[in-house]
Amino acid sequence: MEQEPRIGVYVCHCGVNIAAAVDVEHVARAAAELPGVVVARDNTYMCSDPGQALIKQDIREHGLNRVVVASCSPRMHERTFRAAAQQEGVNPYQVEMANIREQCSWVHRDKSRATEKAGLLIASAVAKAARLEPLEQREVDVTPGVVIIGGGIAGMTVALDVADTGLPAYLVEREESLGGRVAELNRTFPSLQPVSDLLQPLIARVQDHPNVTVFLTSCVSQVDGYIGNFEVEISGYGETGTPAGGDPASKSGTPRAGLSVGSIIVATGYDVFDPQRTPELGYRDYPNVITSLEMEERLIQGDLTVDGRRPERVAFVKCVGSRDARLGNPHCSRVCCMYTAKQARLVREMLPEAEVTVFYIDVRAFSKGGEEFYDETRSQGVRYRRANVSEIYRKRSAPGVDAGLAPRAGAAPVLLVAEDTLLGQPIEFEADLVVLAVGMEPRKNAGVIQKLLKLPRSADGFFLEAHPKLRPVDTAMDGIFLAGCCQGPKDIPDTVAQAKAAASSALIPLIRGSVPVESASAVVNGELCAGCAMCADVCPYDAAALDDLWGTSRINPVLCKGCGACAVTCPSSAIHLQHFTAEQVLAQVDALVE
Amino acid sequence: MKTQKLTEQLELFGCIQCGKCTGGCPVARKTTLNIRTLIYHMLVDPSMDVDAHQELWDCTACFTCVERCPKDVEPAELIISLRGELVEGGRVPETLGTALMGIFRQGNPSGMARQDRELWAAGMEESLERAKGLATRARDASSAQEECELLYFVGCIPSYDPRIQPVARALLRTFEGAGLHPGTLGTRESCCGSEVRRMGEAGLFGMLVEENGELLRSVGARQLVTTSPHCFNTFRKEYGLDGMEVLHYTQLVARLIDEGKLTFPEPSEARQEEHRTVTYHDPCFLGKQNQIYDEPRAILEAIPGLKLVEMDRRRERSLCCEGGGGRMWVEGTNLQERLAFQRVQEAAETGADTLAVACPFCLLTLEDAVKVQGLDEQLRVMDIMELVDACGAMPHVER
Amino acid sequence: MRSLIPVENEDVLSAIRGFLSQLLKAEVVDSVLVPMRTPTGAVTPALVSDAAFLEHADPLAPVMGLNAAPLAGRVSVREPRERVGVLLRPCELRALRELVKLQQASLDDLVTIGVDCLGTYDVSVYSAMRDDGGVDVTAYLATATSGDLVAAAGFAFRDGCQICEKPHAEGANITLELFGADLESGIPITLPDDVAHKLGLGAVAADRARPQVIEKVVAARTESRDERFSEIRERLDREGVQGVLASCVRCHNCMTVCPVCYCKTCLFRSQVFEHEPIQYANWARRKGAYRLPSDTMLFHLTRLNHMVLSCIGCGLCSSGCPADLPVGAVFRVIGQETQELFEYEPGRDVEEPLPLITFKEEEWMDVGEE
Amino acid sequence: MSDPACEAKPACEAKPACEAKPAYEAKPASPEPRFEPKIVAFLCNWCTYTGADLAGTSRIQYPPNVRIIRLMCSGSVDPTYVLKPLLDGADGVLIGGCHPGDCHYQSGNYKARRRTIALKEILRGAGIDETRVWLRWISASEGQRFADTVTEMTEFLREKGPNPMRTEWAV
Repeated sequence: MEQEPRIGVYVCHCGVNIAAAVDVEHVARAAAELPGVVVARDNTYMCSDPGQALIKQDIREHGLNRVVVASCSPRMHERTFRAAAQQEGVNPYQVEMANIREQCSWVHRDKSRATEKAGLLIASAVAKAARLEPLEQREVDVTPGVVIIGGGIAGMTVALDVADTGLPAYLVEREESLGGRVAELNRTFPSLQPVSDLLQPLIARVQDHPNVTVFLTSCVSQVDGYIGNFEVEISGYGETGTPAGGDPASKSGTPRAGLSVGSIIVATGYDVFDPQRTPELGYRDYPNVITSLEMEERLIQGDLTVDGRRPERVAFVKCVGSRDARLGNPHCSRVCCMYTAKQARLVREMLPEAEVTVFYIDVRAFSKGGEEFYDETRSQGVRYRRANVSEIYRKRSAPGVDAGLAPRAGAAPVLLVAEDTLLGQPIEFEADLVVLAVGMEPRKNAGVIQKLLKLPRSADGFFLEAHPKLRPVDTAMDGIFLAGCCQGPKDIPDTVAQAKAAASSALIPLIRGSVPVESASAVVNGELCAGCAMCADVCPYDAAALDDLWGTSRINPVLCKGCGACAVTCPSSAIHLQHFTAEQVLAQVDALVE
Repeated sequence: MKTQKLTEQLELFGCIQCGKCTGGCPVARKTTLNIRTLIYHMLVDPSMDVDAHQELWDCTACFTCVERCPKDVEPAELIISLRGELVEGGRVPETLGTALMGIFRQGNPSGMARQDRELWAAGMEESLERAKGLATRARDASSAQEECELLYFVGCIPSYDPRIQPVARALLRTFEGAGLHPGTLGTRESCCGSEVRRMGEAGLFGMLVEENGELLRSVGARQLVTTSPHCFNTFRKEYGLDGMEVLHYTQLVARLIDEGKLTFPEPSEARQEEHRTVTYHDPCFLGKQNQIYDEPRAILEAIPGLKLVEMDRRRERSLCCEGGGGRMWVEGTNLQERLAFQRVQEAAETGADTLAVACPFCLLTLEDAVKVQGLDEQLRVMDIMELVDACGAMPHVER
Repeated sequence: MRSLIPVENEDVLSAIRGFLSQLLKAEVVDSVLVPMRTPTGAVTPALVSDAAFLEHADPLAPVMGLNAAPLAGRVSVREPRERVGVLLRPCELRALRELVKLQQASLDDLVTIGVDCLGTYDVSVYSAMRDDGGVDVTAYLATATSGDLVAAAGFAFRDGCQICEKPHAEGANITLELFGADLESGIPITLPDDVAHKLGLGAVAADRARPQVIEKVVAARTESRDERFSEIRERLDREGVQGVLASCVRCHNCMTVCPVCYCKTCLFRSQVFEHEPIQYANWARRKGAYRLPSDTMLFHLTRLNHMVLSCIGCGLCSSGCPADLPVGAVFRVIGQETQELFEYEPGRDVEEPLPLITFKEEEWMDVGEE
Repeated sequence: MSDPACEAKPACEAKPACEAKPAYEAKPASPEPRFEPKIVAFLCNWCTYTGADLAGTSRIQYPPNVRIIRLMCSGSVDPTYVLKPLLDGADGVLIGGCHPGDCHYQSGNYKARRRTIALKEILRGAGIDETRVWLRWISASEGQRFADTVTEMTEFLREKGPNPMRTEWAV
């Protein structure tokens, strides 16, 4: 049982991510001197195939029985390295990681101190690794089914993909109908297809699908459990008589259903920027200054008149509420350039005599067919002027504007004050109708979902994906995935693509039928147990109980989630939490205090 | 010229050349000043001839560009720095040099004698002596009988300009009537330096910050109230007066009204004058730069018999009167068009008979414009403080 | 019911022996755990099932070499087949209640017999007293009547007893109430009605003197306690616990004799603290010098962590310490402060949950949010 | 304002011109070697450890004085884990867990709270500086709070000076 530790240490450069702040070669050399270390190396990318091959080769050639990888957070690649070691017969639980990227190189600029810290973190990992014991990977059965939060185009796409595999999909929508933001749009870009043509069949399929259960005017009010076995409570949304003490932002009412599912998809969408936060643009002061979403509604109605008159000069103002640090929205909303082009074109079609001008900072027409659509828009006579409109006002003040600032009737033209940066001249541009191309923001109540599901959010306030490139639909929480604009601004094709990706990721554990669970459960040493049963008192899962025959504690490994509360409570140290034993932790402490 | 250094220091690399700054710049529409192209020059052309840019003196430091920049660049700070280059080389317009020397020598831009700084309080000597005594006593803890809770910083223009002096008197009278007893610094008060900094004279500004800061702190007042939004702005943001609440008088008066400490008699009781229609001009240093929009309006609305009407350009879109940033002492490159002319026309169009302001500079520029535009029969310009004083329930009414 | 055990010929000890013997004969209990005198004069607890052996019983012997609560636990826990009477001092009763919470004892089949405690001597002192001519039991019992709990001339009670402010028996099934009693005319007793009936004891009016005498005893002891506490507190603040307990030889006696230290094998006697030789060398290098035996501070701090909330203040740890360290006083000082924090009084009530296995969601809401 | 030329005359007259820095600009700190405290941090896997990772992905800088040990739950921090480093000379111990109500294991942080309060009271009682032990609730989304906490703790311990236990051989 007791094996002499033979440890291999692998220090990753992560390109320059680590190497820029940590002297990687130096710490690798120092690691070679640590007790139990047989070989220590550094490599550009340990997670790459050659990096993993290096570990495998060393296991074979040096008879390693423990592996320490000093690289990114174990949350990122522990699985990768465990799998690599396992392929060569090393128990995956005898792999330990030193987090020298997220918790060292990315947060410290002083290279000598970051290097010193990295060395200590590696010594700590080596000390723990030397004491690691092999564990058996355990699995539990998965409850089939997926809860999808949000019934917009992303949520519906996920629901259908899940349901088409024959598994139950539960679609939770807070509004009275499905469709989300897309239902508020007129036509798509670049195809100019009526939105209803693509949305209505989708909604019908969702509603008719035998495997989809739709909860309208509902929200998720409680979530327990883990990947494979979540318990989700669905409650009414926005009902009167919301119980006191609940989070007012969630507006959750009476419980409607308790669901057991294997995965959860968050598809809660976005909020539209409210241009009352850019008061210089006069929105709500003038009835002929409207948002792009209000424009969509007018396009659906087919009525562009202002106070009964057909506008002769129509202006579009882009980047309203986007790319703007002072508003806390540094991001580009990604759709405004294209929907503005689309709206400008539709205005040209509906009002051929009108002059249509788009004021822009940059034109970003990157989606498939986007640049071509932009070309076509210009060729149809839409004028593009490079100017970020600074102010909108009316030249002649109508007498007697009340202090109440009520929007005035009448449709006197407004003046757009800007600098045409290509002319290098300040301009005052008169327009009869102004469309503010408002951007996307995180949902104001995203904090409710954040708290409920324990999801981190990025600096822009949108939900944070597990990895920006490699795990774009995963979250920090296993079994919870992101789809659509709740993760960041997207157009419809990107939203649907991400929704389909999220659906397939969510289906992996469901189709596999089981998920690996915490192998690191708590174990009782009956010899030491005095039978005080304090472990049973503190166990939140009723996993610990006194054995009737022996009077000593026993921990049911299936129920145990490995929190370690029992181990701390036991004064006899008769219980140890596997993989986090006192011996291992104190060895780490010793290495760190050195 | 140390362009590279300035570019880094002011973090101009964040600029995306969108033009929102120049687009919103009130003087860009009438002179060749284009702050966006100046930034662009700094980014791409290290050899700028500052002397060729006399339009730098046109900036009013209204800071609309700073408030609106989507990338947190502070365009006006570049103008201030470039003015600094000119100041360093001694190449400043003569009138401006005189103002700076006045501040250096006498502590005020008009270069009037320091000992005359108390003349504003003519007829209120008793109040002034009490106020000075309060501020002085508070400095000497051992003999302090009364604590100086509130310090009133009068400011240069209200101290010396005969048109503005009544505003300061009205302020002191109103506070005393409401049971507040502010202390003042008397002749020890010096220019706050707000415009000194904005004219590019960083050295003199630093000196003023040090001297005034020490003097202000020595009084130990908990609140500091100013007549001018310019003094208010610099004390609030550029002095580091920790532990002292810096207030513009409109904030304090609005608070007094709100707390019921300041009440007005119904117009019938007070005077038989006809009802007035008032429009309010937001000073840049109070509104755009400090987001104080509501307090002045709350005061006007509390005065019985006053009807407040709004101009189209108000609050965040208020038009600069062109009196800030040293422009009181420099004409600028376009003498013909004045923003104040436009502004008083806009005020007149509302049908108001009174244009209310809350800034000494605005009062002077707009009143001047009313006369030049021949609107003096129709429109009078008054400081909010004067309106409060005239309509207030004070025991003694001036004029 | 309150009653009186008759005393003949002023022989209180015989009266108690007789009472215990009656408990056996009337089959109130199947056996009795009681201090007994050995042929060589030592005093040790024994489990007695034959009443004849009770002639050796000596529950009034003023010596305490161990706390009998764990023994009561041993004979009661996990499906006992017999009803056992256990004669315990107040500190033993408190320890027993803590052990019940820790599932190391069960009250189900125990009949607890509490006896007011007049103060006890360390074994060595008691031995010396015996050599010196024996203990004057009459004088000793007289202190119960008056409430002036003084030790025999030239001798001192155990450290723990001197600062014990809870020497009066409370909450037992049967209580022998010595404080304030005129023992020569009978021993006041509180007992269940059915037991009294079986023993043929009738009700007797309450003894008026006991509450006042207890009050007097508690006041005097509290005063000495506070004095001692402030002395220890001052030392702890000045020297730290590492200074106060610097001479620890790590014999683990304090842990062995502690009635609530219930682990089968103490962690500090396990392999965890048998370090590799190289480890000692490393530590010596790190600090320049390394105290041996090692981990003494960790031992005491860990024992404080595990047990201080349950410390019932019998002071046997101090009695057992070969280095004469004030372990018990340290535990009591820190214990009082920590117990107050959780409004917990060890040994008060078996229904009171141990502070560290329970929690409230809404408590110390500011902690962790700074 | 160190240059006397600046104080003497306004720069618009003064020649040669001096480079005056406004007084409101902070002066750079002196480069004296500072005491660098060692902090051992026990972070729960689900909240604070992930929060520390988020500080990393967000590139929020904080002092490198903290060395992190990952545990599954703040409720599994054994008092020994705190005592051992303190007695061995670490300058501070940080315990990081999920905010009340957010524990991945339902109630681990509530237990940790009681346990830590008891431990700190015992340390205080034993004459050992308990202010070197910090318990903080930091969620997975509070990268900034984690960085701020480490910065604050480092400054606090720097102010306090080295743990006397570091050189106390008799402990």
